Amino acid sequence: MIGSILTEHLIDIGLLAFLAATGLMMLHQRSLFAVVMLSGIFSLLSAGLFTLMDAVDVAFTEASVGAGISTVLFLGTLALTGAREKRRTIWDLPALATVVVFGALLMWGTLDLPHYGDPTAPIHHHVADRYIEESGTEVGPPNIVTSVLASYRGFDTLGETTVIFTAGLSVVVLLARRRRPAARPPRDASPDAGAS
Amino acid sequence: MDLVTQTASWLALMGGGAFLILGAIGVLRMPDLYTRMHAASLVDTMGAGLITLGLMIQAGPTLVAVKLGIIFVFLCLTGPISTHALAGAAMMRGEPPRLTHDRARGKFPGPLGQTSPLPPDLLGHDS
Amino acid sequence: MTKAIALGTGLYALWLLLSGYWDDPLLVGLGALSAIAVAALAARLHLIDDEGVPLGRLPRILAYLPWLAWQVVLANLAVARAILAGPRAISPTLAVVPCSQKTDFGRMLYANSITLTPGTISVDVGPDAILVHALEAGGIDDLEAGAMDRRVRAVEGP
Amino acid sequence: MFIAAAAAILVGMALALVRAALGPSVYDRILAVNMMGTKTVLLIGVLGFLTGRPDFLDIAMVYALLNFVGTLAVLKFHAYGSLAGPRSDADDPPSS
Repeated sequence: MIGSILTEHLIDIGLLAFLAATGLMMLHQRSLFAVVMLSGIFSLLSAGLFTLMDAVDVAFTEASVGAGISTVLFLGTLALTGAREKRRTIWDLPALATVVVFGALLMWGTLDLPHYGDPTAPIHHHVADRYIEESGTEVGPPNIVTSVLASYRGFDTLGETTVIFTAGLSVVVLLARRRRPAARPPRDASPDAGAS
Repeated sequence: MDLVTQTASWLALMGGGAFLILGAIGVLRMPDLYTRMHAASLVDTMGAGLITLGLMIQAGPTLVAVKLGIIFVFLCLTGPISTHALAGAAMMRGEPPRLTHDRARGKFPGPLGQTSPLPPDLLGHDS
Repeated sequence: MTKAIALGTGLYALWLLLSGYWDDPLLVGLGALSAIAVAALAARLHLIDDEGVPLGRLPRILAYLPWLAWQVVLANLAVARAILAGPRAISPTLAVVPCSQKTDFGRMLYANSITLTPGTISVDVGPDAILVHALEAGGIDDLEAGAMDRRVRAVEGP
Repeated sequence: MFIAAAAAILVGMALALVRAALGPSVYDRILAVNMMGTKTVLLIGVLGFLTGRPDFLDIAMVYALLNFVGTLAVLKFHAYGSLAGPRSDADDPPSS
């Protein structure tokens, strides 16, 4: 048991290291197309992390939104704008300082959070007990997550599904073939847009 | 879980891991995009196949094993299509392969006909 | 009609396997309903033809798959050897390989079989030939020998 | 046993990341992302067994399909300069 917890930590650390490496690569890249590719990797890795934390539903959302729809949306944006980042070499020191200070504050804030998986954490005693004990009689379905999503948090879920539906619609709109008359013959292969 | 199935699943998982790493090494080591794609297909076929096989042996005759099988079938159906699309797109947008034997020179565009999206001068430059 | 029923049955079997609900009549019924709905929609969209539901070829496809799997294993070992031997040992080759299939389905199956086998990638597919990139020249020789072509032709049927 | 398999997948992921970083062309990066996707599918499967919750496989399945759709969308974009298929209109392609 201890061994398996240890390996989970090791895999966590590995995935987090990959995440950090991917983030640094994204900063370093000038080709925005490559950045979109790397952000796909980023969300693949973070979904792996969510799975490790037993947050299967979050991993599911990350899989469909992060790796699927947002990649497509980014690509649609690239199609409308440019695929290269403007070269900027100026170091904006106040901005850097702000980011570092706020990052440090946020990390300091996490020290007060209950430990991951702590059974005495407040979040596990606010409404969770009632969900676990009563949802079977109050709502019905044997799966507690279903009762929470579809009944206790029904309005929230309605909003969520609306957002996801809109996202799906926008993908359809983006992928749909534009019906325009051919104004001129298709151009020849233009130079590679992203080779860096 | 007796010794035989444990050994079999252990062998399958280890073999799958070995092919995964080999494929990844090949993707790092090979000289150009197309040869790297050959290496990457090791991961998609043997790597994924052996690992799902090992997990299926662990799961026994349950729905979990069926799901693993379905995942493998998905990978086998989609893998070649993305590989083919990647190779076609790379050729079309002018990244010529490095070849030692170009047996398509002169024959192309011929048999493939007008349906081909590839520009006819593509095979003129190999390095 | 037979094909629509086959599609619906196949979808329902997939639903049962993926959901794992066997005993609740409501859920099982809803699953059946959605399978029927999808099959009906597919029929209305004219998606049910020889390509979408290759029902008549299914036994021959199933008979072809073990052979293909064995070829994939052999090709894996060859490519693994090439990776270990290093980039100097390979001989990347591009060639136009003739294919004898008559239908789109047959060409699709042949091209995908070529790509699924490590060491060969079908880059472009024409009416009677396939542009293949191979890691080693021997891969092209094997394809030109025609064993896979003949087998796919047999799967295609008369 | 699962630990060794997970470790192998992680090593493969690291190597694929190196390829994504090196490039050099966009297609190499797409290849790396595609490989990463296959490995994530396998990793989620192995993790399910490692933590004793094989119902994670549903996510692995969604991933296997999404990876495919994503790769095709990316290639379509890169081949045609848009997601709308072969271009027949007067828009400009993304600047090179």
